[in-house]
Formats: sequence, structure tokens, C-alpha cells
Amino acid sequence: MTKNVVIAGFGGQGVMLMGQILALAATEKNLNATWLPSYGPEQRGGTANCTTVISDEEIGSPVVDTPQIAVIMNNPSMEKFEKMVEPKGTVLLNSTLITIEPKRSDVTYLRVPANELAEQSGSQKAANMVMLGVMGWLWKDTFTIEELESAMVHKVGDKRPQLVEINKKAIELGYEFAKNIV
Amino acid sequence: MTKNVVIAGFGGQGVMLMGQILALAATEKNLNATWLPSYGPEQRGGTANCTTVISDEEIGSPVVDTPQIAVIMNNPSMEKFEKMVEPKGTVLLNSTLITIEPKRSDVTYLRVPANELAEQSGSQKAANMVMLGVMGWLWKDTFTIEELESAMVHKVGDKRPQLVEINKKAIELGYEFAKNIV
Amino acid sequence: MNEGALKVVVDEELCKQCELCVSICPVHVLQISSRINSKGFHPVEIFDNDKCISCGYCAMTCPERAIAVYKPEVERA
Amino acid sequence: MNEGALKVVVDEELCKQCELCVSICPVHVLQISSRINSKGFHPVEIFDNDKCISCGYCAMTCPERAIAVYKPEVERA
Amino acid sequence: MSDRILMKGNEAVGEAAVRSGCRLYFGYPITPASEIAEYMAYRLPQVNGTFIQAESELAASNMLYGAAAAGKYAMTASSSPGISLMQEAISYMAGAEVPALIVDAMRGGPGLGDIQAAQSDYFQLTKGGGHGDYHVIVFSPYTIQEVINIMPLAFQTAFRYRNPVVVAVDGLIGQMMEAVEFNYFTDPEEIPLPDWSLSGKFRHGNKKNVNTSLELDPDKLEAINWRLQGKYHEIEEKESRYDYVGVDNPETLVVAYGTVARLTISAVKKVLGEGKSIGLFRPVTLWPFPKAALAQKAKSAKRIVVLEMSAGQLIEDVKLYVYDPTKQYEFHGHPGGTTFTPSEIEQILRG
Amino acid sequence: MSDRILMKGNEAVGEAAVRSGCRLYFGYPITPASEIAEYMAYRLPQVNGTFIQAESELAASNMLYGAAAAGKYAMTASSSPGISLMQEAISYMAGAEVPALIVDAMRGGPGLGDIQAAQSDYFQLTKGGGHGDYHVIVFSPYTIQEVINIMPLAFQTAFRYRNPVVVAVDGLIGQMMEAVEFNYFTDPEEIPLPDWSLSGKFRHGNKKNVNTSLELDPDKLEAINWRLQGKYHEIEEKESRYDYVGVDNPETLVVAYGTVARLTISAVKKVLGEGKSIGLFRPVTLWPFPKAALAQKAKSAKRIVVLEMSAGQLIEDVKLYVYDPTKQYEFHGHPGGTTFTPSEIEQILRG
Amino acid sequence: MKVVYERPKTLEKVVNHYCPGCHHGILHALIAEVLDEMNLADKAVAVAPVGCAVLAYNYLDIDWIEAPHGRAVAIATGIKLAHPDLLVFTYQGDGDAASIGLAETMYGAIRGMNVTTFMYNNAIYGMTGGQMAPTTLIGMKTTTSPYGRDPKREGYPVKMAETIALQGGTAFSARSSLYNPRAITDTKKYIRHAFELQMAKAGYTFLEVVGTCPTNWGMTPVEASEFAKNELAKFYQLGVLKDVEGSEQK
Amino acid sequence: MKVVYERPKTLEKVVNHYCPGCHHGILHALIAEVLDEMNLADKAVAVAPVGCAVLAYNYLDIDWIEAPHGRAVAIATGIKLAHPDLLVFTYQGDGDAASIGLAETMYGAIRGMNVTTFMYNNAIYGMTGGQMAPTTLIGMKTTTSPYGRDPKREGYPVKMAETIALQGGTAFSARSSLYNPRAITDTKKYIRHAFELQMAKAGYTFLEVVGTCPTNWGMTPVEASEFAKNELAKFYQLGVLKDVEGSEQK
Ligand SMILES: Cc1ncc(C[n+]2csc(CCOP(=O)(O)OP(=O)(O)O)c2C)c(N)n1
Ligand SMILES: Cc1ncc(C[n+]2csc(CCOP(=O)(O)OP(=O)(O)O)c2C)c(N)n1
Ligand code: SF4
Ligand code: SF4
Ligand code: SF4
Ligand code: SF4
Ligand code: SF4
Ligand code: SF4
Ligand SMILES: [Mg+2]
Ligand SMILES: [Mg+2]
Repeated sequence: MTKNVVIAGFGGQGVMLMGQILALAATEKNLNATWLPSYGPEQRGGTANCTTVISDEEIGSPVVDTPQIAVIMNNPSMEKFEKMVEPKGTVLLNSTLITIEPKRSDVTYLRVPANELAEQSGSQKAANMVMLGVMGWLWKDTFTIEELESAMVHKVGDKRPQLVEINKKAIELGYEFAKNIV
Repeated sequence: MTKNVVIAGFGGQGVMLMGQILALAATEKNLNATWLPSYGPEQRGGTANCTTVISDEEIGSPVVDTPQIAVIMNNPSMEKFEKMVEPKGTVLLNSTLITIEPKRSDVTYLRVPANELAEQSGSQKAANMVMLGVMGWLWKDTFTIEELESAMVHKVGDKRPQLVEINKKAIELGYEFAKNIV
Repeated sequence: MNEGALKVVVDEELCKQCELCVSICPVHVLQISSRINSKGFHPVEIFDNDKCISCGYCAMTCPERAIAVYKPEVERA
Repeated sequence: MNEGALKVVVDEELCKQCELCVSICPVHVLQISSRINSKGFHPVEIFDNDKCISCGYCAMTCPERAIAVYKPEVERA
Repeated sequence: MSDRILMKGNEAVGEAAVRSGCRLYFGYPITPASEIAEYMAYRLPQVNGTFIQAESELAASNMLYGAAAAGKYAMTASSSPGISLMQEAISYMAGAEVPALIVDAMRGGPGLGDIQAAQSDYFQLTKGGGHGDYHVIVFSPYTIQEVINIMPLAFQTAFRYRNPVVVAVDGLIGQMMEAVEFNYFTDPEEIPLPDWSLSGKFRHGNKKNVNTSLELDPDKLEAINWRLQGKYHEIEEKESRYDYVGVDNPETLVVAYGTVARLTISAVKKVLGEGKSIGLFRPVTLWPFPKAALAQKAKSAKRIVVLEMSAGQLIEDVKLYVYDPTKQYEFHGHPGGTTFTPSEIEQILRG
Repeated sequence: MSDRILMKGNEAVGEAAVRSGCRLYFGYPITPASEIAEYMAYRLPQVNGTFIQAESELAASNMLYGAAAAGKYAMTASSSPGISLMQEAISYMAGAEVPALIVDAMRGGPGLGDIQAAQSDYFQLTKGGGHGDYHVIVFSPYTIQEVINIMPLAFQTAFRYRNPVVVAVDGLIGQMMEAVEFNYFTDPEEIPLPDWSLSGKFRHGNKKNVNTSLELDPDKLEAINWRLQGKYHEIEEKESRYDYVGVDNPETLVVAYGTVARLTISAVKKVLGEGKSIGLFRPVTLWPFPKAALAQKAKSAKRIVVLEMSAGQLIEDVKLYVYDPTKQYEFHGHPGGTTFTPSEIEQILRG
Repeated sequence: MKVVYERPKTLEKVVNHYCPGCHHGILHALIAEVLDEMNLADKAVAVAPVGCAVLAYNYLDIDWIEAPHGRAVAIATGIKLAHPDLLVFTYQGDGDAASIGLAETMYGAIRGMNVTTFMYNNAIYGMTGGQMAPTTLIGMKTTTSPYGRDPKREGYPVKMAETIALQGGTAFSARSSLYNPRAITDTKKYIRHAFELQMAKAGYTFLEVVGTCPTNWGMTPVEASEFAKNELAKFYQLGVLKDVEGSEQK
Repeated sequence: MKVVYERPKTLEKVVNHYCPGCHHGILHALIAEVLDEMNLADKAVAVAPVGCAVLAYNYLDIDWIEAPHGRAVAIATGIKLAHPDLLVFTYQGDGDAASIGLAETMYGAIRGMNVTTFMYNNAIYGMTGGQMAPTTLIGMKTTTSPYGRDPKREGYPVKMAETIALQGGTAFSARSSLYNPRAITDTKKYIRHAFELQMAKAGYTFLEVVGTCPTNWGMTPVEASEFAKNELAKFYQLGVLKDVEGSEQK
């Protein structure tokens, strides 16, 4: 089993954290995991993306050029990453912000109104956690939503305990949303 | 025609200058010339030596390991350079200061009481010029004593005009001395 | 005097919504607009042109030099 | 009191004939000797032991620390 | 829960150093190595160690020089431009036989270049970027776990041979996270202070120790240099390390190190699965280069493919050490901070 | 009286620079290169030039960087440890394509070493002592007259290719005197200011010039690097220089450069006179290395003898460029500031 | 309407890469304004540092060079001596000018080079993500002083304007800030004075500008400006430390 | 007889390589005397510079390291932090400490490192044969200021003791000389004080010692001592510039 995902968006959208939590959840299940960040040439602001690979075998390349899943949080990333997803792969898009029309017919698109759902959870900023919830559903045979939430707590809890509840809510909203549409 | 000489002594004995004047005299006769200094590991004080090669052809190596002539100004240099002179070569030694007995039978030794002759010229310090006069005699088919003196003037005259006369005297004393003993 | 013209003109593409101008304006006539520029920022706008004293502080303070300030010509009495 | 012993003892092999000691001695009892050491220097010597006040200036000033200075013990009166 | 933790490469470098017994870090920030310093600034005070942000890489490398000459496990880390500034100190440390550890997270050059992962400093590290006939030992791990495994070995090797050691990683290894394990923790108190250490005479039998690279007598300096060459020869014999994945007598031999080797491994496995006679030779030490092993593995190969994130440096050594003009050599490079993609490598390997 | 004058090598470097049109010198004293600075301190004010004693080699090389980027013939000189300190600036200048001239009077290393002539920095100069994929052009004259002949060419080549150039001499060439001739004197006013120069917009059509080695986008940096590689390739094609003395198809080919080549020449002539089939191949440019010429000259040779004042650096390139494992390679070296003697060389050549 | 303020001609009309509210942008603009007013843009060459201002060359329409980290004054020296008629200035961070480049900066002052240095003091290494700078205040937490700067461990903040003022070749050394219109006006006045002195060959001119780094200080731009005023400018007192012309000595 | 003066135990009994009359030898001896008196020789590590004192390690019977040119204080920092109980000092020339090593020396002071620096100021580069030093006086001719040091061309002499005194981590900064017994006594007193402060962890201690270079000044040793007194010590005023303990502030 080797799974991978590319997560892309604006610097401030928390895409790096998403990827790290996925990798951490896998690690805590005793799987192998790699997380690889990539920042655009602009130092600050600009776009950023990361790649997470999880596997029960040794992981070869942490660089993935045709990801199984792309989580796309904004328009510029849509232009860059939509085309990279492997045939039959999944494009998970934040439909609150992405206005570009999907172009491919060989991939599955999941439109998630991430910002709206995040607002329901208590903070606009938790859009990434909503998407994480969706990923939790997609990777549900790897870890449970509880395990995903616990990885989130381990990652975020120490530094920002006040966010834990909001994040949990957002993850759950995402998970439920996915369950219903997939 | 290629001639070479190694000149060795204490730092303050003017051995470098001697070698340079010989090279300059040759240059002024439109010959090729190289002068190569070598300082001992001690920065100051200690021994020093130089090698002058003159030739009417292109000069290959400015480094000479078996010199035709060695001009030796003190005991430590005697120990180092006597043995290097080529068979049938000449060892020119400052007999005022050198107390070590010559050891070879395949070279010609010229004992020059350089400091004493220098004193006659007006300065103890002109011992190197006495030796230069002897070299002038040995290399008289290359340049005349006047040409040697003129090279000395070109080298020394600007910076220390007061030494010119003493040096000339010393060169002449050396030249005469050589004429008489060789 | 050209009454209607804005004394403070913001180049909205340059504005980064830092609010330094807003905080420095002595008469508090600047605010963050609801518009959004291509970098995702809400540019600043002047909401009370009349009150503006054309002091230029906002322009001087703006790190993006996104602001131009004009002063109505004084009519000869 | 050991009258005959030298108050100033020079390690002649260390001396470099710089004359700093000679110039600093307040009572002018040091001079360059006619001896020559293995480096070719004429070491300094004291020529008037009696006049020497054992001030130690020469030793303090010597860059080679070639000088040792002694002071006769004062006899109890 | 297991002992495996998810960790950033640069932080793993720091933690591995601490667990190897290193308590002295001197560094100057530079992307993509800064997190090593940041980790140490946070971690060392917890274990009674000392972190110093030096005023420059020159200062950092010379503080390191002093601390290692004092007999302690000490380190610095930087990236390409900063490593260039350390060349004088490195040459001195090699000459004076000082066992310092330097981590180089290589980035794109020349000059200021960019801040992405690269391997364009292979020559600088292996041929001596500084002056004189010297060598530093260069380890080139390809995963974070290997970084962790190599760090204690790197310190020990430095001290065994009294020679500077470089652990060469790159921005990619430094920035990525991976699940890793630490199975060692050395108490620095248990590392004996070498008798050559500058630690005050009272610590070493009241006989003075002098550490210098100066020898004004050229004959003596030549003798010192030949002795050093003898040491380098011994290191070549004993410390050349490599890894190999593939069939026994491959027709195609791929040579790559560090991040590129890692990116290549899956591709090699894939084409192996397709039945291709191929192997990946991965030098783990860049100096000493595992020459003999390479030559041996290359025997059967008709085609030798060298992959580097540079414009072609390792390829020169591969040619020199295989030394067989009848073979076909193929070079593929990415200079400037770009990386190979797995599919690009697959395509190359398929030929 | 002739125009030939007896001159010290280091002073000839200075005079040759002045006569090439150089009016800006930035240097820091170091034996055995100091007389270059001293000569310039005395000479430049006479011709309205500027001599600056920099606070360090770092500063000197960066002043040079600025002055050359301003479009002027400018130079620095140093010796091995000082050149190590310039590696960052050199990498930057290569990356930013700045035509600076650096004279390196190599001395014994590593570290402080000694102050005698050596050739142990061959790798540093030719493989890039700094970081990144770059090359500097390295001239290696073997007599003072050749120093004089090469200096104007060195400046011109730097400007033609917008690339740093090193003139590598050693303590021996620098310290010796020889009868030499100068047959040129270029008025600096006649050297056109390049349109890329940083000289104020008014001097170049009011369009701004920017000089940088930074490119944060790795794809663009890769493209820059491939363009630079193209330039290096052109330089290799056009600027590789060598000299050869000997029979046409020698059985023994000797390879040596700089001072060692000079020491070897008489010995080669001598054994040639004795009827030996021998030749001396002398690279005049160390980078670009005259590879093709060497391979051609080596065709007939059974025995290839490399002589260096180092522990063995040039020998690696010779093997790489001749690339024929059937030949016998022989290396003789003197690392640490000692020189070969003519008779030692004769003995080696006789085999 | 009369123009009170319009974007200076020499300030290129591009969106810069600085974080929102960062004072680097203000300092850039002021320099552009002075260049315009003194009509020097076509005679100016500037040296960009390694630091957040590394891309400064994209923002002023003059000749630029990007220096190795810390070596800006050495580069400026080379350029100035190549073309003594030019206005040459360096734009540097505090880490660039006062840490890795301390010797080069000091020697600008010692040598009395006719170049001008602007040192943006934001008490942090901005570009590399918030490490301690030589100017970081006692107690400040940064990524490399995570327990707060303790002088026993991390040493003391460097006062560059004072140290530079002490050197023989310094014509002008001052410290100013950008936290309000008054401070901005002073800074602009000093920039102009420094350029005038340089063109009059009076010697080295140095202006330390206390700025902000909202991003790495973890503050909003408005908070950061307040911090610059209330904390930084308290420790790093503003004013003229040396002026060969004026009497404004401290 | 009572011993007034005998060669200190820690001063190795070898002929040193310094020129006759060079004050380097006096400074060595004074350090040896203080080490003996304080009983610190077996706890001391010294850093030799590149400069005439490059072989200093042959002269004091303590642990030594030979640093790259200018980097002595950085090396000392590494040693001190490895073994904080040691006495660590650097022995440097003026070129070494104030030119190529200026940043490292300054950062000893800024960081408040508990190490001591002795900077031998002979206004020249002795070892390399008489080039200009940062401390060369205005008007002095050297091989790289052959027309006499002109500040417009060669810059201004650096006053290190003053510059070091200005830095936060400096516990002690002073300037002394060796031209007569009084000056020698003062120097020795300062050496002792610096070592005491270092062992008390008070911070960085710096002593600039105005010395001579008869060889490159082209003077006899006695003339050189006179020059040190009448010229050098006039410009480089002797005394304590900073002392965290005493009140001897200037
Ligand atoms: C030789 C070298 N060392 C380190 C770096 C990494 N680096 C880039 S910018 C910087 C510090 C910038 O801080 P500062 O000068 O204060 O400028 P700021 O970003 O705060 O404006 C450092 C350490 C580098 N590029 N080169
Ligand atoms: C990197 C480097 N640059 C230059 C030198 C050459 N060098 C040796 S000593 C010296 C200057 C010594 O002068 P100073 O520090 O004043 O000491 P002094 O000899 O006067 O006591 C120089 C420039 C060197 N060895 N290394
Ligand atoms: S010009 Fe002055 S009053 Fe008008 S908006 Fe700007 S700051 Fe406010
Ligand atoms: S100061 Fe400038 S950038 Fe900031 S909010 Fe105002 S107009 Fe926008
Ligand atoms: S001890 Fe004093 S009086 Fe005696 S010789 Fe020495 S300096 Fe002169
Ligand atoms: S001071 Fe010392 S070295 Fe100098 S002359 Fe006197 S005893 Fe000799
Ligand atoms: S990191 Fe700090 S200094 Fe740099 S641009 Fe952002 S706010 Fe400004
Ligand atoms: S050269 Fe000068 S400083 Fe060096 S030992 Fe000789 S006199 Fe002393
Ligand atoms: Mg800063
Ligand atoms: Mg000095």
C-alpha cells in the first residue's frame, strides 16, 4: 500500500499543516510517511504546496509527479496541479474559492465548500481542516477519523490548544460532507 | 654559453644584491639572466642564498642543483653548498669568516679575505662587493669590470649614492685580488 | 475648486491592506474597502473626502506608495 | 653580604645586542661586550657591579629575558 | 505507540548530533540549513550544551576549529555560499588535523543562486575547495533515517582520523519530514577527551599541546604532507562506503547519491520489475569515493548512467574510477535547484 | 641599451597589469604575493590609478567584484589561504558574469603551511573551490616573460566572456628576477566601457543595469546554468592553450605546468639530445584544459609522466583526458613548498 | 488640484515582495524621492544586500548590484573608485551590515569612503525567517534565541551608528526611524544630507533606520510600528551621532 | 642575594625568532610572569595569530593553537566554550585583530566572551615585511603607503581600545605600552587584571599594547622605543577605556 497526495494553496491557507497531519497520522499507525514542502519563488505570500506519501513499505521517492489525489485550495494551484493528477485520480477542490472550471474527464472532482463549512465549525481559517476531514474519508481504510483527529491534536494542541475544538469540528464536517457526496 | 652561480651567506651580508648585480650586468649586455632567491625558514636573520644564471640562449631552469660556482660567505653556507658544486667547479670563499676546512678535491677553492679587503675599500660591509669583483674576473669574458660596476651603479646608485665609490673600490680590489691568485 | 475630486487616490492593485495609513490619518477618513485586488487584499479607500486635510501623512506612511494625495487649489478671495 | 657576586647576570646565548637594557639603566653600568655568541651577537655585560642599584629595569626591559638581577641581602645592623 | 517519530530532516540532524554526544554548535543562519541552528538553539540548553549564533560562517567555522581542537564533539551547519566562506578554516583544520563536523545542506548556485536543493558542490567538497593537498571525509545520506544513522559515525570517524568530516545533505532532505527512529543516546561525559586536546596542561599530563598547520621548513612540510597522504590512503582503504540495489551483473549501472539516489530507487525497482538488467550504485561516502566497488560493479555494464542535481561533477569521477573508454557514459543533470521527477528518471532508465 | 629589463616576477605582474590598462588594484598583503601590492601602491598613483589595501581578502575580492561590474579592468592578487577566502566572491562573480582578474601566487599548504612555491591549489582553481557549477579561466604562465605576455590577454579574455580569470603563478615565479621585455602599453581611456557596466544610467542609454547572481525560480536558474555551461563550452573550444616541446610522436609524454614545466624543459631538451623519444606537454590554460591536444599528443605515448608541486592533482585530469587504461601513468610530486631539482627531473625522465 | 504626494518617478511601479506593512517599502520610497529631488537617479548605483531587501534592485530605477551577504560596502567601494563621479549607496539589513559584514561596514567608515550606507535595523533576520540579529533587544525571543536574548548567552545588542561615528573617516552617522510622519520626514532629511555629503566627498555616510518586521515579530503592521517607537527607538536612540558639517553633535 | 628578577618559569628557554629589540618579547615575558604568579599556566590555552607572533607557541609553556589570520577570537571562543574553566587568551598583531579579524575581535566584545585579547600595535604589518596596518599613523611611509599614509587615500588609523570599550560585553579595555619600566609595569598590571576578570566571568577583556617594529620602521631598537613613546603613544593614548570593576574610567 502506498498512497500519496499533493496539497496546494496560498501561503496562509495551512496546506503545509494538512500534509503534516496526514503524515503524522500514518506514522502513529506505524506506517512509513514522508512530507515534502515546496515554496514558490516568492518568499512570503505566494503559493505553496506539499506532498505527503504514506506506505507500509519503505518509501522511495518523496517527490511525486503524478499524485493520486490533489487537494487544491485556490485558483493558481488549480492551474498548476489539476493536470498533474494521475488518470483515475481525485481532485479535491475548495469550491468556495476556486472559480476555474475543471478541464479533465479522466479524474474524479470533489467540490468541497471548504470555507463555508469552516465557518460552520467556528473559523474561516479552518478550511484546511475541512479538507483534512475529506481526506480522512478518502483514506479511511488507513486510519479512522479519531486517529486523524488525534494526530491533529498532537500537532496543534501544544502550541494552540484553543484551536483544537474548532479543528475537530471542521474535520468532522469535512468527513461527513465526503461521506454524503462520495 | 650558460653560466651559473650560487651565492650564500647570512641575511645581512648582501648576497641577494650580488646575485642581482650579476644578473643585471648580463641583462645590460643583452644576455638572458635569471636570479632566484631562497630564504631560510627563519623569517629574519638566518641564512639566505640566491642563484644567478646568465646565458645567450633561453634559460631553462632558474633552479640549479649543481652550480658551476658557489660564493660562500659564512660557515653554515659552507656546510650546505660546498658539496653541491659541480665537479671541476669553483668554490669562492670568504676566508675572513669561514673557518671550516674545505673537503673536496675535485673543485677549485678560491679563498678571498673579503672582509679585510672590504675594510681597505672603506667599509666592512662591502665584503659582498669584493666577492663581486672576484666574480667579475671569473666571468670576464662575459662583461668587463666597467660593465659590472655600471650594473652596480644602476642597482645601488639611486637609493644609496654614498656607497657607489666604496663599492667600486671593493669591486676593483676583488678583481685585482682574483687576477693575482687565479 | 473641483469639489467632487478625491483628495486621496489609492492604487488598489498596490495596496496590501496593512492599515498603516488608516492608523496614521489624523482625521480618520480612511478605511479598508470591501473590494479585493488580484493578490487577495482589500485595498484602502477614503470615506470622507471633505474631512481630509490633504496632509499627505497617509501617502508618506504607505510602504507601497499606493496613495496619491491632492489638495484643492485655494481660490483667490 | 656576598660582595663579589654579580648583581646582573646575562645569559649570553639569549642576548641579541639590542641595547635596550643599556639605554634604560639609570646608572649606566651596562655595555656591549667584545665576546660573540653563536648567533653572532655581542652580548651585554655589567661593567660596574658596585654602582648597580639592582632596580631590575634592565631585566624588565629585555625582550629576551636574558638578564637576571639580584640584590644583596641587607645585613641587620 | 512506536518509537518512530515524524521529523524534519534538519531537526533530525540536530537531534542526531545531540544524541551522538555533541554539545557545542556554532552556526550562522542560511536557508535551507537554518532549522538545524534553530533546533540546536532550542535543544542544546536543555542538555547543558551551548549554541552560539556566530557573526558569520567564517567565525562559526573557526569557533568549531577551536572547540574541536579542544577535543570535543562540535559542529556547524550551513549551505553552499556559507560553506564557501569556510574553505580557509577547513584547509587549516585538515592541515592541523582537527576533527570538526560540518553539515552542508547544498542549494542551487553559483553565487546567491536560489534556496532549493542541489548537488553542485560535489567538487568543492571532494576535491578540496580550500588550498593545499587535503581531503575531508564526506558522507552523503539519502534519507532522514540514514542521516540519523550516519551522524554518530561521522563524529567517530572525525575523531578516529583527526580529520574534518562533512555530512552533505541538500535542501530537500533538510526540509522534508519522515518517520524515523533514534536508537542511540551517547552521554558526552563518556566520550574520552583525546590526549592531544587543547584543554589545559593539567588535563593531559602537564605536557603542553600545540595545534598548528604551520611548518616553515619546506622539507618538513613535505614530510607532513606525505604523512597526511598516507592517512588519506588509509581512510580510502577503510572508510569507503556505498550501497547497491539491483541485479548482480547489471547491463545498465546507474550512479547517483543523496536525494537523487532516493528519487531513483523506485524507478530502478520498477524497471527491475520489468526485467531490465540494471543496478543503482550509491556512494555513501563521496570522499573517500568507493572506487574499487564502483569499478567492480561497472565491469558488466555497457551503459553507465550518472544522475546529479548539477551540471556534471560526479560524472567526472565515475569516468575516472571506472576508467573504461569502451563503455557508454550518459549524464543527466539538473543544475540550479530543480529536481528530477520520478517519471523523468524512469524514462531515462528505460534508455 | 636594449628595452629588456631585469625584473622581479611579482613586479612584472604589476607592471603588466598597468600596461594592460588596469588602474584599480585591491589587495591584502600575503607572502609570496605582497610585492604585487607593493608595486601597485607605488605605481598606480603615478598613472592616476587607485591602489587600495583592503581590510581582508574577502573585502579585496568584493571590491574587485564591484569595480569589474562597473566595467573596468581591475584586479587583486593573493596566495593560497587568501584565495580560499575569496571563494564565495569568485562563485558570485562567475554567477553574475563579472570579468575580474585574480592573481594567485600559490604557496605550500594546507592551512598556514609555508611560504614557498607550490601547485597544490590546482583543484581549487580548476574544479571550483566555491559552490555551484561554474568555472574560472586559469592561465598558468611559466616564465616572467610569459606572465607579461598573458596579462593583457587575461584581461581581454575576462571581458570577452564576462568571466573571472585567474593567473596562477607561484612563489618561485613571483620572487625570481629575469630579463624581460614589455612591448605594449594600453591607454585605459581607449578600453570601451561595456554597455552592461554599472556606471550610472546616463552612461548607458538611461536604461538601468542590474548585476545579480540571484534567481529564486529554480527553473529559471537551471536555464541560466545551462546558458553558462554553453559559455564554458565555447571557452573550452576557443581558449584552450598549451605548449609542446619534443618529438612528434613521443614515447614518453611529460605533462607539467608553470614553474615545474620550466624546471623540466632543460631536462627534456637534454634527454631529447640523448635521442630519447620524449615531449613536454605544458597546459598554458589549466581551465579550459587543452584536453583534445593532450589526447592527441598522448596517442603515441606508452609512458605518461606527470610532475607537480603537489601530492597529485593534475595527474587526475591527465588520466581523465587521455582516458586510455593501456598506458603507463607515472606521478611525481612535491607537496609543501619544495621544488624539483633539474637533476631529479632528468633522472625521472630517463625512467 | 495641487499635488501633495505622488509616487516618485524612480520608484518602479511594481508590487514589491515585502510583507504588508513592512517599513522596508517606506525606506525605498524615501530614497527614490531624494534621488528624484536631487536629480541623481541616472548617476546612482546601489548595492542590494542579502536579506529581505535582496530584490531591492527591482524597485528603484537606477543601476544595481546584488552583493554577497555582508559585503555591500566593499562592493560599493569598488564601484565608487571605478567611477568617482557616481552616487553609490548600499541598502543593507542589520544582519548584513552589523554581523557578517561588520568589518566591511566599519572599513567604509575607517577608510572614509565616499559612499552611503542605509542599515535597516529591524532587530531580526527577516529573510531567513526570524533568527536573532546583532540588534535583537535583550529579552526578545527569536528562533535562535528561543528563551529570549540573554546577554550572558547571546551577547549584547550592537549600536552601529555609535560605533561608526567613532571612526575617523565617517562624515555622517545618524539613526532615524519610520514609525510616524515626523520620523519619516527626519529620515528623508538625513538621506538627503548623506547624499549631499557624499557628492561633496566628505567621507563615509551612514544612516541606521529603525524599521519593523511585522511577520517575524508576530505583530500586525500597526503593532509593529508601535513596537519600533516604544521599544526599539528607546534602546536605539534616534538622532545624529556625527556630522562633519553640522553642529548637531550629541 | 635576593632575586630581583629571574626568567619566568613559563617562558620557554629558547632563542625566539623576533628581531633584536622587538617588544613582542617583552609582552611574551609579561604574560608568562602573570601566568606564573597566578598559577594559571596549566589551565591556560593561548591562540597564536598569523603575524610576527605566529610562532608564539614555541615560547610559553602552555597549550597553544595557531589560528587562521584574524580568527583568533573565534578560535578562542570555541575553546572557552568547550572548557569554560580554562584561561583562554589570544595574542594578536594589529593587522590580525583590527583589519582582517576586526569582526571576530569586535564580536568577542559584543558577545562578552570570557576571553582576553592582547593586540600588539606596532602600526605595521611586521611579518610580511612592512605593509600598512590599520594603525599606521597619518604620514607614515610603509611599503603599501609609499607616499606616506594620507587619510584621503589610505583612510584613518583605527582606535581599537576605544571601539572595543563601546561594546556591551566588554569588561575591560585598555591601552598600554612597553617603552620604559613604568609602561611595562602598567602593562603587567593590566594583564593581571584582565585575567582576573576573565576568571571571574566578567566578560571580554582587551589590552592593546603599543609596541615597536625596529626592523620595518628602519630604526634601532632604542630609536624605536623612543618613537613608540613620542609618536605612537601620543596618538594612541594610554590608559583604561573601560573597566567594569574599577572607576578608572576615562
Ligand atoms: C554567506 C551567507 N550566509 C547566510 C546567508 C543567509 N541569509 C540570507 S539573508 C540573511 C539575514 C538577513 O537579515 P538582515 O540582514 O537583518 O536583513 P532583513 O532580512 O532583516 O532585512 C541571512 C543570514 C546567505 N545568503 N549567505
Ligand atoms: C588569509 C591570510 N591573509 C594574509 C596573510 C599574510 N599575513 C601574514 S602576517 C600578516 C600581517 C601581520 O601583521 P600584524 O597582524 O600587524 O602582526 P605583526 O607581524 O605586525 O606583529 C599578513 C597579512 C595570511 N597568512 N593569511
Ligand atoms: S491626506 Fe491626511 S487627512 Fe487626508 S486621508 Fe491622508 S492622512 Fe488622512
Ligand atoms: S498604507 Fe498603503 S498598503 Fe497599507 S493599507 Fe494603506 S494604502 Fe494600503
Ligand atoms: S639592575 Fe638596574 S642598575 Fe642594575 S644594571 Fe639593571 S638597570 Fe642598571
Ligand atoms: S635588552 Fe636583553 S637582548 Fe637586548 S642587549 Fe640587553 S640583554 Fe641583550
Ligand atoms: S520578513 Fe520582516 S523585514 Fe522581511 S519583508 Fe517581511 S516584514 Fe519586512
Ligand atoms: S618584523 Fe618587526 S614586529 Fe616582527 S619581529 Fe621584527 S621587529 Fe618585531
Ligand atoms: Mg534585519
Ligand atoms: Mg602589526
